[in-house]
Amino acid sequence: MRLIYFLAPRLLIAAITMFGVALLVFLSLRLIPGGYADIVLGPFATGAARDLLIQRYGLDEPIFVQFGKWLWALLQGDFGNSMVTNKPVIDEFLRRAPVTGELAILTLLLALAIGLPLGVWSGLAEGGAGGKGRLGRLVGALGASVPDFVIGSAFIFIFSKWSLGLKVGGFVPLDQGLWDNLKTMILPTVSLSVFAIALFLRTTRDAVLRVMTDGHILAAVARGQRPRDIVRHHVLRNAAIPVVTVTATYFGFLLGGAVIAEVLFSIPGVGYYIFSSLEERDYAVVQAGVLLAAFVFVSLNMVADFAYALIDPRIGAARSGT
Amino acid sequence: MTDVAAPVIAFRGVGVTYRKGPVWNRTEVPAVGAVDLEIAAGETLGLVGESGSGKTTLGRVALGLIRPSRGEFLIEGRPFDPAIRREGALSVVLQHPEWALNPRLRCGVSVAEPLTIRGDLDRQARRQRVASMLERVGLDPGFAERYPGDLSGGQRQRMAIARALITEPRFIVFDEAVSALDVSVQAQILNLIRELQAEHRFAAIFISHDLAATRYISHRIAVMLKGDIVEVAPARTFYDMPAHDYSRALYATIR
Amino acid sequence: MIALASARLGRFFRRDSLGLLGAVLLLVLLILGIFGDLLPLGDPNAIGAGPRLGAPSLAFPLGTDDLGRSYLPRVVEGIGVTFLLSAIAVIITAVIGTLLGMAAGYLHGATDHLIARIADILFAFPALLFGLLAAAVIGPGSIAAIVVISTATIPLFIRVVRSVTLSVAEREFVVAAVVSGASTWRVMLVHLLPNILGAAIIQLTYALSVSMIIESALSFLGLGVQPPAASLGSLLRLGSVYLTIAPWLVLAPGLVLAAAIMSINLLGDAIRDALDPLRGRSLK
Amino acid sequence: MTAAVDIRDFVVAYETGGGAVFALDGIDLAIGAGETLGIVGESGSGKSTLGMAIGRLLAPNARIDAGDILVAGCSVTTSDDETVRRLRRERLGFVFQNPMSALDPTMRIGRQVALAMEGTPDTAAVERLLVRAGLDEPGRVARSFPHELSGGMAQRVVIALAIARNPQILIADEPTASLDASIRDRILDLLFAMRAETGASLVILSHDLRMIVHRCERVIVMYGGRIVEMGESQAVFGSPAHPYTRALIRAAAGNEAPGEQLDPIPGVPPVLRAPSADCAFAPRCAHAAERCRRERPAERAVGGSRVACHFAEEIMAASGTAREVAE
Repeated sequence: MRLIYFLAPRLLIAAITMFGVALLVFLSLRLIPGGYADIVLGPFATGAARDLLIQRYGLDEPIFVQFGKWLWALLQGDFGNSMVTNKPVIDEFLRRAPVTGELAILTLLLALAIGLPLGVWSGLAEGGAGGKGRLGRLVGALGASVPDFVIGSAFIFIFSKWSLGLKVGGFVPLDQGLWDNLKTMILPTVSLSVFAIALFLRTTRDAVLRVMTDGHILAAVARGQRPRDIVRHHVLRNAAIPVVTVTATYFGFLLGGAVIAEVLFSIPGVGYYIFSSLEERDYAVVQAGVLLAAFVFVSLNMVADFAYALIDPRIGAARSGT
Repeated sequence: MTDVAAPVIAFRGVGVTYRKGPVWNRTEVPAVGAVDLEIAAGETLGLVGESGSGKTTLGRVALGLIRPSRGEFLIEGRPFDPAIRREGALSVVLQHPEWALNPRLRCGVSVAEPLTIRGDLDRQARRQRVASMLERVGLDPGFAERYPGDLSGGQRQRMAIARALITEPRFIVFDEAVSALDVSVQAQILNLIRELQAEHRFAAIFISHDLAATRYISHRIAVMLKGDIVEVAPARTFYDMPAHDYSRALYATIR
Repeated sequence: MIALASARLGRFFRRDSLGLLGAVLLLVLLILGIFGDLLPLGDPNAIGAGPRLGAPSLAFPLGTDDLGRSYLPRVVEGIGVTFLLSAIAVIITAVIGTLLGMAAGYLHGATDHLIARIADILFAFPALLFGLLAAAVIGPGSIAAIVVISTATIPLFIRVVRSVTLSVAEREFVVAAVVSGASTWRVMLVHLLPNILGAAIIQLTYALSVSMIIESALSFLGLGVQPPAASLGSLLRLGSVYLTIAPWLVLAPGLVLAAAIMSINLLGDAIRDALDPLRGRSLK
Repeated sequence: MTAAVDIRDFVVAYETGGGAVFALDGIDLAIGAGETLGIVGESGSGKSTLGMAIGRLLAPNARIDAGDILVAGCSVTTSDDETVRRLRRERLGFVFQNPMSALDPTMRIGRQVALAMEGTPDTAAVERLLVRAGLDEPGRVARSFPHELSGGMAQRVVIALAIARNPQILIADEPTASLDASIRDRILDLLFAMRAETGASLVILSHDLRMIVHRCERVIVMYGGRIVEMGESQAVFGSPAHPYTRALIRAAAGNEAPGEQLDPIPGVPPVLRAPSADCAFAPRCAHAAERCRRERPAERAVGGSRVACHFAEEIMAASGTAREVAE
């Protein structure tokens, strides 16, 4: 019952947010230099042909009617056709989604596997005496400072000079052999996850430090509970919420297509597709790509909200009176 | 000793109801039932009751921070409106000394704030007024240059009282004003409030869960239980046998 | 008021070597970035000054690029451009973010919901993808980069400032100000703003580091700073063409960029520990 | 019989941004087995530091400069972490001021209680302990989360957690300060009943002198990190021998007769930058003389109590006429 109280308004908020995103994207395309009409109709359409096309695409209707139709089509999964191939854009996205999905999941798992334990250790060490915790802070700061394309470039340089068994670029789909696929995915994953590890490390460290100042941790220590048990039973769960937030946010970013990693290592993912479409002025793809990424992002945040309510019973509980 | 002039403060059937819960099934929570009270100039009314009794809500109504759902709150016969605040007719002293003053401003500036807002005195006159008020509350005027961080809890609370008095208000709300202070310092502040009231003749409400302190400072005491006033009587009766059995049980705890 | 914070920071840096490292590194880079062209590092635009794609040597400490220009002065110039652009974007973010965050935190009700929804909408756009959209709409360039950076950093700024404002607004001195008739503007500027500056400054340093990453990513994709100007990101882009034969064209700007972001992260951590020390406790 | 807790010449200082602040300035105290001891002191007197030090639960920036604390003959300051941890588990029980912050907000009460008990207790054992703590709907309480309980109920759970392993020493730091007046007495009744039932020593830290005197056999008054007066409750309250104790009684609202003026203690509580070479109360003391500002008063026996004041005899004589305790 409590969850419904909490999630119902969240659902409404997510819908409003998506509506806002769609409106922003719709309007932005209207501001494209040279007029949206010319781009849709192509620069060569002139005179009568142009008027006919304007009629067919309904570009002369009032703007909010166009928006209504566009939105209605969107809701039915029709993201419009590519201006280059004139085929539904959504098909191409669905075809490429698994690739970006794989890269995102691999990166996230690697980042969680390394970032979380290091973050917890660094938070606990900083709590205790001695500077051990400062090492965690240094690693965190270092990792968050090297952009993925710098690491990526360095990898390409190293592995193309002495190809230590890893192929640079040339994506091998999963169904053509796991190991071959992984060989091409390792480099982009690692170059992406350096920043992610630092992000998770710092978030977890701060969350653990904040929990350690709570009264119930002191009470547990006063009861003589083993440090291991205190961490397992009390510290991890109370520190979970900020970590869930950053996981959902960063995973949303990855699912939007890590443009640079895909471009650098020529991984045929969603990001690469949107970037190359921009160069061909295929704005329908750019528009659809941004909408899809935002939609994924908002739904992931919804999942995160749901997780908050599970982790912390206070969230969503009816507030007491005066 | 309280003259029978027109009451400074009057609650006429004041009631407050909070709306709670999500949009589709709003529940109504009555914080204050219906309160009728009057406070004359120079008189302190103690307001005691346990948490959830509605005493703080009533205090917030008196400060205009909450609009009553029912009834009317009058200052010198006039219903409350924001203009009254700018005249400096109203002020408040709250509980936590460490947050009583803006930590980023020098104490003198904070004490002068009500005057600055009223805007009828120039800087020099304000500075002079602050210096004399600091002395009046037992602080060295030099403290005006200090930051709140350098003062003790008792000193900060004295600053808060100086600020509350700087515009010669007609009415002051003390909401748990001494609860966070140590016993030895509490007595200093309670006596200070008594002296200042005798001199400035402001009407006051003294809200507190600390029955002993309230009994000492108040002329009359109203005992609140779940949003209603169960008894109003001179403070003296609370030294031996108050009428209402809830009051009696309450005061038995400090026998 | 500023004296109060800087005294504490000064005392702090003596103890926290990481913070000091960050501060010194940032200072060096800023000096290079701002006064680079005054320093005797060679003329960044002198084409053919040396061999094409020449390796780092005494004459050309960072080697030469594809047009034979000395790479050292170009990288130094790149530092300046990167910092300038990121700083402009972050200042915009800080001003808008602080005002909206304070308004949301203090005014509650419709204003709060409206601002929260605006933040949610902007937050939903992954930075780089929004960059592609912005490049399509207003064309690649510094303006697009600034818009993208601000859009990516404002939502978090609003959320941080809003949550701090919520807690400060409940403090006694704010209630007292309201009771003595202070106008909403006066409460926000005199009482709320000075007390949320600390959290805003911490968030500013993180926004600056995120902004430098986004700016260089956009420039790397050719959507940020356009030639002839060159930020570290654009140098990386131009250099990546010759990655295997002239790696210094990529590694030099890459390392300098990493050093710049690192200095800001370390400085941000140090400032945060100085203003909001999180001393945990040992579980022993 | 060996004392449950033996504290000898104990000194603790805190490292703060503005230099060291001394919280305890030489404490000598023996807490008897099964004794009810009240420690009264205002903020900054060092009573909480003393209470926490018994379990070596001091903040990270605390520094033990001198002296030692022996709990059941085992040194709390020098023993290794594991020994002290077992000490806390088996011998010590702590009750904190704010019950809400002493409970894990994300975990149901039943599970938290089970974790504190010996081995892996079943729900019946958990509910029995909750009933012992005076909670009449143990099943519902066990299933609920901390934020769903009232202040009084939450404090009862904290007390249950403290007595889960029948400790020999119960230490309660301002156990009722954040509760409403009516619940306060019932919680104190519970604490004293638990003590009687388990035979443990009970140490209550509080700023409320009247409550302590009313309930504890022995009382200690602390000021400026030192014990200024220690003795049998009625004696200390009836005829206080230290000027601070006497001033505290006269300053506290509630003791006064109707219309009588309270007698506040002037000045502000001290902040010790170094071990005091004089009497810390001298600046606020009505009886202070030159000697008090030069010579640190030693603790000595005066009329059944132990007092740290050069003029204890004169104070006791003068205070003989102090108000009788209205029983």
